[in-house]
Amino acid sequence: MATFKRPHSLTDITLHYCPGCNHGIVHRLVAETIDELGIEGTTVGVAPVGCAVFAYNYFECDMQEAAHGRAPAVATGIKRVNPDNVVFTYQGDGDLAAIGTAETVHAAARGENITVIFINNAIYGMTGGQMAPTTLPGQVTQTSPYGRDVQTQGYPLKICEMLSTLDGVALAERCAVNNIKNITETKKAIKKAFQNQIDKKGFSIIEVLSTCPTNWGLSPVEALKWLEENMIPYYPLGVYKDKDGDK
Amino acid sequence: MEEKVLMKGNEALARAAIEAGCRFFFGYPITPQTEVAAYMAKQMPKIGGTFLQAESEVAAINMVYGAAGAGARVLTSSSSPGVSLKSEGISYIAGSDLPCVICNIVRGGPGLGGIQPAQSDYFQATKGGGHGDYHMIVLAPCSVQEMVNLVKEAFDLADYYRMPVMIMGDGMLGQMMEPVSFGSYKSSKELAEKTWATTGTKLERKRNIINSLYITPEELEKLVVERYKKYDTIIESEARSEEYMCEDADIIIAAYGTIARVSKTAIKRARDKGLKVGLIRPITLWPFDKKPFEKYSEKVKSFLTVEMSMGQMIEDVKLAVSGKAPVEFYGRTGGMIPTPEEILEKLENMMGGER
Amino acid sequence: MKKVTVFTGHFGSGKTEVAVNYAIANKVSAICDLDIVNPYFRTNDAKKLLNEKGIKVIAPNFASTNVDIPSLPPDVYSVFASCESAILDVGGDEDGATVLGRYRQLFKDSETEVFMVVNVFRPETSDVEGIALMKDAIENASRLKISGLINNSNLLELTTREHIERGEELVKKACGELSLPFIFTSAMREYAKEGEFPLNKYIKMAQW
Amino acid sequence: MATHEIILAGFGGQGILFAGKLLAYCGMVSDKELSWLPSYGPEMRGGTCNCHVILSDEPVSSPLITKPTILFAMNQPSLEKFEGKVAPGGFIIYDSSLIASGVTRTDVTGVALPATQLAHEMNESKLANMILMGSLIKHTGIIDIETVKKALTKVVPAKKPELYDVNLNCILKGMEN
Repeated sequence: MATFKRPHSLTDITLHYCPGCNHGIVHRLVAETIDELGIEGTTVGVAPVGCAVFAYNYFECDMQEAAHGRAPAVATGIKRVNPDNVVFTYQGDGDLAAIGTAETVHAAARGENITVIFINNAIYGMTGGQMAPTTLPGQVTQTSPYGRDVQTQGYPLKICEMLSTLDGVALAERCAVNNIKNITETKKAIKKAFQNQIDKKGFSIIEVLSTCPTNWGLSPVEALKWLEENMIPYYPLGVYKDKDGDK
Repeated sequence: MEEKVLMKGNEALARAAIEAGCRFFFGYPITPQTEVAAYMAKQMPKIGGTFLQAESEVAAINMVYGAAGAGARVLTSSSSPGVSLKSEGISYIAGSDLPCVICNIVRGGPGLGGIQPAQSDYFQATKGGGHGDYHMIVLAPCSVQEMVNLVKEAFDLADYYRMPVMIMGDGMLGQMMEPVSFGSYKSSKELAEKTWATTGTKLERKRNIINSLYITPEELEKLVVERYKKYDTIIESEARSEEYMCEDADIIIAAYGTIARVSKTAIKRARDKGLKVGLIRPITLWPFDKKPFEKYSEKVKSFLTVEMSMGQMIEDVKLAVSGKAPVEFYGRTGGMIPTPEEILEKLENMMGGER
Repeated sequence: MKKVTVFTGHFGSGKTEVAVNYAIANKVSAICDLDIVNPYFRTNDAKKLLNEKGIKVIAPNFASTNVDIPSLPPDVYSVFASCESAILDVGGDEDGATVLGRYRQLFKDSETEVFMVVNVFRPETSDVEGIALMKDAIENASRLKISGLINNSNLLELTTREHIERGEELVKKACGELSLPFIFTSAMREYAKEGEFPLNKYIKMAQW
Repeated sequence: MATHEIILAGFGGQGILFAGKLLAYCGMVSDKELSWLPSYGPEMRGGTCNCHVILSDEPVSSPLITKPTILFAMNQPSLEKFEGKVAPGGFIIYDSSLIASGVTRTDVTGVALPATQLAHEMNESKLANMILMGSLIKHTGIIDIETVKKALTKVVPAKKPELYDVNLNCILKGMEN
């Protein structure tokens, strides 16, 4: 009989995330994947700068903390030294899609055989709710107090769409954890992204649309609704590239 | 006798790194150190090593951080503007106590400056560059042979003290050829196994975390203070310099790297004219070897610091001399190289001024 | 019915000092530091004292540490669930007030007062118009209505009675135009007159 | 051997660095102290190009030459730039096919050789540098031909051994003049 318990690859440390934040769910999915693939002893994770800066405390495997945006470069270094290790980065939208865009794009272009878990919540959480590269047009944040004006502040980056054009990318998939069905899909995607690495297929990125109730100023339930009504239409879920798959 | 080969400073640097067991090189092209990357690109694949041309210096140094964290001997090389970009990563490497070797084949600055040789990154290398309280060992070879020896030693120092070590040369040293032999260096240090590396736990040990973030100021202060105790040990045991004709000298020149050699030519000419001039050549720029300056500061009439900069090392010379003798300066900058004649003229002026 | 008192205002208005003093004077059961905007000068800095007075302090997970992550602990919900009376001290401006939005439903079951602390010597709230704009912005972000204004006008150690009175005059005028009750004038104990809310200095200007 | 401080100078593409390397290897194979310092950067491409070679019995101090004992000049600007810097009693050899003016100083020895013209006649238009080198060796005697032969095996790419004979022939040709 299946029992609900903490994945072995998740440490017994209470997560610091705000109630209603999706980081916790994604952490769990990553840890379950590591357990199920039996790779805890060979996995090395790279933590970002952002709300997930303490991710190194939560995964029961070797971890390195990276400077803001540099996780794919750090992961590249780790992976090149021990190619049989499974190396993943866990990054937010500011880290991956603003300050670390170059590292992300070039790790993808090199087909670096790593797994990238990308949390997109359309806002900077760590510094208290500023505009992110993924902030939606019109969205109010601390640094877009009149709503993101695309005339002056430009358009959001659609990372999966962008990276899907690169030959080095094995898998680019966008998911969400807003309901049970999507959580199941996300789990499958994350597992595939790790399996790809074991099979030496190249760069895999799973973008997970996530909520930030605290900085959005919404209750956790309202935040899920906001994500469904605003983020998913702008960032459609699905597989953008699967080198060896159906698409 | 050891077989000698004729090599450029940059090539010799690269080969020495490989001989020291470095199998990972991450870099980004910049003149005048391009031969290092070119050499690595050719040689690494042949020996199962990794050469990776990164998308930027920023990425390259972070690859170094990752690879060093994973336990490898790793090298990156660049020139001044590139080292500015790497400074962020160097601070993280220092803050995470990781070993690696960084080469700076210095060119003229600030900004894009120029590609001719310079020593104007002395402050950047020895006083900071990146943010926070940290140091790295900085080694300044003056010949291609010394480049080879110091590069090999740099990897041992880095591993032994778990910190970044910089090799600081200039465009002249990188581009010149001299005969070198490779077998002469032997490590005197016993190196511990890298049990802290992120190699995967294999379910045999507790997880390793490499990090430079600390939640409380008390915790951070404690770690930094401990790191400074290590720096004290390094200052005590690793500061090194060469003395040349100092015993009877009235004036002692302080110069490092290639300019120390130009100064030696000036000293020979000065001696031919009856001027008693000597040289102290710092080999480690950090830690700066104060002892010879202390030793001679009461014997000499004055010191002369010669640099390819507007005067950077002179501050350390003055601190070492501690007011016991005047310290004068002669320098050229922007890629200009002081000639022996210019240095000699300065020496004659100094002596003349006294008569 | 739970009683929840929220302190908002322009950053630098002194709302944290007022909130902490208010908590102690009114012997509330809990004070909640909800400042996710600025990691400095926060309620949590007075935690030891507040605890001694029997007041529970709830603060962001990394408040008063080296780390600036505005992550909120689940205990915040206890304010609405189990505390008799509580104070919420939020960050400055509408940016700081945004966080209140996530607790919106919970306020419905509480007797909630939302005070806006005003220091007329802060540039953005130096006239009635500025105060009105700040009020609107905070209400928008928090989705709560301001229920009264507090005059906390001061120039730190340069404060004189004249400053306090000039502030009171302006804040009262704003109250009139905005149809809001004037709650009180607060001032450091050495300046406070009868009928004003006297403040003790609990929030240190850090060690520096 | 005393100390020879040799500046080789010309246009990029004339084989100045190669000629310098040959001299450096001559020092290598005869166990001399030496240094080889090129001018580098933009001036390497198309413009003037020069290279400093020091051969000595003593360790080389400054690799940078300010008073050459020997100048090897393959174009007009090079002769103009360096003639005045040659140490009194020094030696200048230059390619008179490309340099019209000649050496004006009287306290140095000047030797003119139409190296480019000779190279054309031999159908080796790119090897004027080796012809001039042959002449330099003959007139200065700083190295002997056996040393040159040994050094040449080191500078000629291993993949193109046929170049050894071609280069050597040009050096020998230069030694006749």
